[in-house]
Amino acid sequence: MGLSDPVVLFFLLGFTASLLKSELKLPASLYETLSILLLLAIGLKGGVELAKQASWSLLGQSVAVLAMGVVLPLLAFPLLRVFGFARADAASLVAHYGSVSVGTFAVAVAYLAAQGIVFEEYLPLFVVVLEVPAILVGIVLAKGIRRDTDWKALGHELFLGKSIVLLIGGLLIGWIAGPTGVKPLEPLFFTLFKPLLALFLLEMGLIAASQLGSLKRYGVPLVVFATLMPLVSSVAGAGLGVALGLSVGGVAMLATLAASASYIAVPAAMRMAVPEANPSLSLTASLGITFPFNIVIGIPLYLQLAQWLAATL
Amino acid sequence: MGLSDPVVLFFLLGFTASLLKSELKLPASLYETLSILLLLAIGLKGGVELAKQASWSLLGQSVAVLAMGVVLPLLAFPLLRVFGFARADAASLVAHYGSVSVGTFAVAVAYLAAQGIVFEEYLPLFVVVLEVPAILVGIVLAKGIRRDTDWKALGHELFLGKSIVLLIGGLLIGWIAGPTGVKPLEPLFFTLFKPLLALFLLEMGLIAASQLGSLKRYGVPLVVFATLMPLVSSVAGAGLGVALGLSVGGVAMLATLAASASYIAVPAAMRMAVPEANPSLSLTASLGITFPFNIVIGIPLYLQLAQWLAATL
Amino acid sequence: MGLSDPVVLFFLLGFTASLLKSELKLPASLYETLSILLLLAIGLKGGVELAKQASWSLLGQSVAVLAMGVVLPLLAFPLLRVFGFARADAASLVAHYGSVSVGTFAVAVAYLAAQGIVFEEYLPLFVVVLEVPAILVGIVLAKGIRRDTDWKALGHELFLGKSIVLLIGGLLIGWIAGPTGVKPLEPLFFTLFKPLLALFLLEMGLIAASQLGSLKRYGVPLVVFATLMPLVSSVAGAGLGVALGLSVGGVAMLATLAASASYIAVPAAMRMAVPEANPSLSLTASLGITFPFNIVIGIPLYLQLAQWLAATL
Amino acid sequence: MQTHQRTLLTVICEAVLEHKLEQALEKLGAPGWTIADARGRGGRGVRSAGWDTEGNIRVEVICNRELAQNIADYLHEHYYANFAMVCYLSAVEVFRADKF
Amino acid sequence: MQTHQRTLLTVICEAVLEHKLEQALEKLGAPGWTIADARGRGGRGVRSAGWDTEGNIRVEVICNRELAQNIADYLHEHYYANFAMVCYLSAVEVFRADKF
Amino acid sequence: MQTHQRTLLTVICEAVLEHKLEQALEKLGAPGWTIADARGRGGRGVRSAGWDTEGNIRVEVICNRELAQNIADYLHEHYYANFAMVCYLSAVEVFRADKF
Ligand SMILES: Nc1ncnc2c1ncn2[C@@H]1O[C@H](COP(=O)(O)O)[C@@H](O)[C@H]1O
Ligand SMILES: Nc1ncnc2c1ncn2[C@@H]1O[C@H](COP(=O)(O)O)[C@@H](O)[C@H]1O
Ligand SMILES: Nc1ncnc2c1ncn2[C@@H]1O[C@H](COP(=O)(O)O)[C@@H](O)[C@H]1O
Ligand code: NA
Ligand code: NA
Ligand code: NA
Repeated sequence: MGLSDPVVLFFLLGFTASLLKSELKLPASLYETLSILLLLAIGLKGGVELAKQASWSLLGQSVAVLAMGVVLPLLAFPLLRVFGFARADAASLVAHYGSVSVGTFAVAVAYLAAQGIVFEEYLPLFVVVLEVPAILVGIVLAKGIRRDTDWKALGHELFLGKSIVLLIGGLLIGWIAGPTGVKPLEPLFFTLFKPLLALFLLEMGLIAASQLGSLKRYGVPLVVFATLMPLVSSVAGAGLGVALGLSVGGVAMLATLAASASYIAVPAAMRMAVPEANPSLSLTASLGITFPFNIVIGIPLYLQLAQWLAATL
Repeated sequence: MGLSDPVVLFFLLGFTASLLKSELKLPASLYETLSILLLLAIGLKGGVELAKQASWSLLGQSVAVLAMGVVLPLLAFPLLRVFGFARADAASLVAHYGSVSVGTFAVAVAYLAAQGIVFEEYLPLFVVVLEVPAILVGIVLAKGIRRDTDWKALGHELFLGKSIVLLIGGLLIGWIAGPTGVKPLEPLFFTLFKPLLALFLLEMGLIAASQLGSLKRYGVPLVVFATLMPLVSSVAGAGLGVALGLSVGGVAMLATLAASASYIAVPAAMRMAVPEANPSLSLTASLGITFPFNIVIGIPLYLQLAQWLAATL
Repeated sequence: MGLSDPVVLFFLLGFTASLLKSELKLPASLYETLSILLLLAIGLKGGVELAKQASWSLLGQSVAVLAMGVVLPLLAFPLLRVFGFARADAASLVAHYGSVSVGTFAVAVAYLAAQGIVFEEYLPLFVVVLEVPAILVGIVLAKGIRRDTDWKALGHELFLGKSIVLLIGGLLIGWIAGPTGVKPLEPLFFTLFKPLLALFLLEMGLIAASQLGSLKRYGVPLVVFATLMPLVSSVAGAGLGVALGLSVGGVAMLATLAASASYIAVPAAMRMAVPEANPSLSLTASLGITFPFNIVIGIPLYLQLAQWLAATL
Repeated sequence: MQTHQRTLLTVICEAVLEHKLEQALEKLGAPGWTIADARGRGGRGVRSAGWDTEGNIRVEVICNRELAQNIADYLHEHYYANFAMVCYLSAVEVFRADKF
Repeated sequence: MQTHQRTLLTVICEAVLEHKLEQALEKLGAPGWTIADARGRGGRGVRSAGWDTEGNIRVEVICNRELAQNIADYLHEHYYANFAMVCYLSAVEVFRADKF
Repeated sequence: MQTHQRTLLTVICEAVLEHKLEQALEKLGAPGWTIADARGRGGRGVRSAGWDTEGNIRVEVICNRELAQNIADYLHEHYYANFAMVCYLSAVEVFRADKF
């Protein structure tokens, strides 16, 4: 279990403090700073790896991962409609779950490192690849391919949003500067990665618990969706990982990516593109349920799944 | 003298800049971030130690320290009344001085480290123990045990305030994760402890000097109290330390804790619980006089006291 | 070329993101924090060196550097007037260019370190020396030595502004604490110097590009000035460096200092002292053109100049 | 769209009161409120927002005249003696009568 | 100095609308505007500014009565259904008639 | 509680003027003031608060009509030519006549 890892403990501290209505609060700019640093760190790490081994096979893998980011939301949407969610709300939910959570990815990185399990270092590339497609799927599901959608503004929103720019920017910098160029940056982006992640999770705990307030408004169907969807997606992710020939660590990471739900890029994009969707519904699910679930229970589970697959196949 | 230690120099830089009316200002969120990091660092350090040696004797020591936190304000209160302070103001003042200043504790940690003097690593526990009791004493002194005090709200305020949650949270995380679990967090919380403390003291210098403006309004009695009280308390703290069988470093630390006056948790709590007390009076004393006094003169003095006691007894 | 150094890449990332109208934004307090850390780091480094080798010859060098800070603006002013700039605008521009940019200095520090080229460690002293004189020259050029200038308020503004206080404060702390005293501060101020600089440049890129919007309003003369002035100044700086007997690295640094234009201290001072000058004009020049020019093209050029001078003379 | 007369109550007070004020507004039936951070100077000295508990907040409540009076009375009674605080009323026109 | 009657339109809405609002104000011909960050509670729940997209902004536009009405109508039509938003008008006196 | 008519002077201007403004308000006898950070656009361009000296402040002074006029006149005379600045007046009701 990951429960005794200090980063998870920081999350639980924030979560508990918020449930107890403590007045503990992190300055908004600290949270922003931490998320900028995590995004850059993940991008840089991936970029350094690309500098070592960019290849056609990697491009092929990326296309396959991208396809997963399109297919999963398409499958989940009709199910949500059956469960009675409004069209816009269902579309918004699947956009959140088809995309990824960088925070969850970072916790998985720290978890595997603590377990001494390596994974393909280029996996941050897949974070980038998975970020956007589900949002597009969600918008089309909500509105159809309508003429009155301002696709230009939307494309701008999607590809020039904060997280994508930092991830891709970090990737490119890591790629161009290469391992030796990035070396002097390591004290901040690599050595301090875990403690900064711990602080980030403290804030995430505070926020996640504050989302629970709206939980009873949405009831059981949302809780079911927010715990089943990551489990199902993780199996899809793990399957794809095995099919792509990833290592055990790589399979666990791809399962985690698939299981994670966005709470930064997607909410902002959907708010503008599909304003009739209830933003609080998706955020409650992804931030209030799925994020804690993945951090505390999911990630260790996905690793076991990967190990079991490796042992079985 | 500690005067040439760089953290003290940072304090003096801020103090001087503020006296000269420089426009130097640290962003509010930096100050908040630094205080969060210091609180967590101190908590973590204590928690790791608890993981190694939690014991019944430690519990006994904690009770003794707690008793000191109750007795000192009770003794100081009548004295202040004699000096002409209003009931509410006197009560608020003794609450500030019976509680502790985490910033002062951190400077003492850095000072002893620079001198190569060790102390019982579980001392952060006493920071936690001393934080709250004096506030309760202060409230009772101000209002009596009145029916209209909302003790529930008050308890909430006291035990779920920012500093207590971070200190106890850090303690618990350190305790659960243990020395190896906390290791990856060290680059932030331990390696950067002193430079972050230096920045923190830069801001404290700016704030402390800005409190001096209201000094002439309150005059000599306040200055006398704010320098004598820490001296007297330090002797009590040192005495208790010797009685508990602490090392020289431990005695110096307990003397420092006793001598220090709160300027974060207590002002906020007293503002709500005893609003008729003048908040500026207590803050001028604890932040404008006692904090600089302890940082620059007190801590080296308390160490000498501890060394003298060790040599004498 | 410095183009593949990661800190320059961070600058280009910010610059590009801003040109593409990405919504990437760093929290204002992060930028403030970073500039505080850079100023302190540069001051501390210089101060530690002063502790080792303060001397009369150093004082003589400082006076010569100060003279350069007075003479360069005086020479540039009539030229700008000929080119049709209003009196106040021309005065404000030369004040910006006669003073220095700490960000540019920091990039040069990182660039020389990456090239393995050493320089006289006391060069931060010249940053301090060059900061103020050009502002005074600019004010006198704008207003004459008029009776109604509030020189007292002005002196206060100049010598107690944020950057000067942090630079001088850092210098003094480094000087007093000396190499061993400063050692525990190194993890923040020295080890993290380059990654923090990278973040700082990310923000500078965002800001620099946002200045370009006003470029077309001011047209070609401003662009010409903002690229020629640093080149001419760098030759003057390099010449002085050679005359003072500095090493190749020292000559390159002094050339960089001469070539750099202030965008922090001077804008603030000129806004109050010469409010009739258009603040956007100077900022567009120094921040939108000269800063990127120096970072990307200038610094490598100034090093080559220094190497060529060393080989030739 | 047609407009309707309402009263805007503005309260400027110590930031430390934010939570209590919200509870009071809820209790007294305010239809909503808006809060922003501020600093200032008044009869009770400079409040520079430079230090934790030292800032002000500026609270706005749009409601009917009577409720605005009630809230102001309540605040004066409970907080005016011990806290830095200023209240004032002004006339505004809103677009949805049912909302305020 | 002489004063002139104008109308002050105040809009309190989700921070995420800032950019769109500015575009609308520009399009509709507002002579200027002022924006500040805020938080609050209204018919559409608490907006605590604690999380990225969760804050409010408070926008002020000084202009003539007709334009203020136009802007308010435009905002109601485009955003009121799906976004937390409140608009109100008040009477102000300005010093430069040509500026507003 | 009874209310009394006063004037609210609101000034929106460059943040760099804060200190000077406070000195002027003190000199002219303002009974108090409230300041908040803001951003905006006006005749002198966009002021986005993205860069050090680039933000606005929003200053409010409650006082009698005459003093409000005086302050506005003073500000126009001293700062209007060279700084981004807007002033306006509105009518408010206060609760303590002696305070303002
Ligand atoms: N005349 C005034 N005009 C505007 N704001 C005021 C005025 N007087 C007081 N304030 C604000 O109200 C707060 C509390 O006022 P006081 O209780 O008088 O100290 C001050 O810190 C100011 O922010
Ligand atoms: N009666 C009110 N008085 C002041 N502000 C309000 C009021 N009602 C709503 N607001 C503000 O307008 C925002 C949006 O309101 P709503 O659309 O009703 O949720 C809220 O978050 C508040 O900041
Ligand atoms: N019509 C207006 N309505 C509201 N605020 C305005 C208006 N015009 C200007 N402002 C504000 O006043 C500041 C200075 O205005 P200006 O001097 O016209 O550039 C702007 O940056 C805005 O924040
Ligand atoms: Na996913
Ligand atoms: Na104490
Ligand atoms: Na220069």
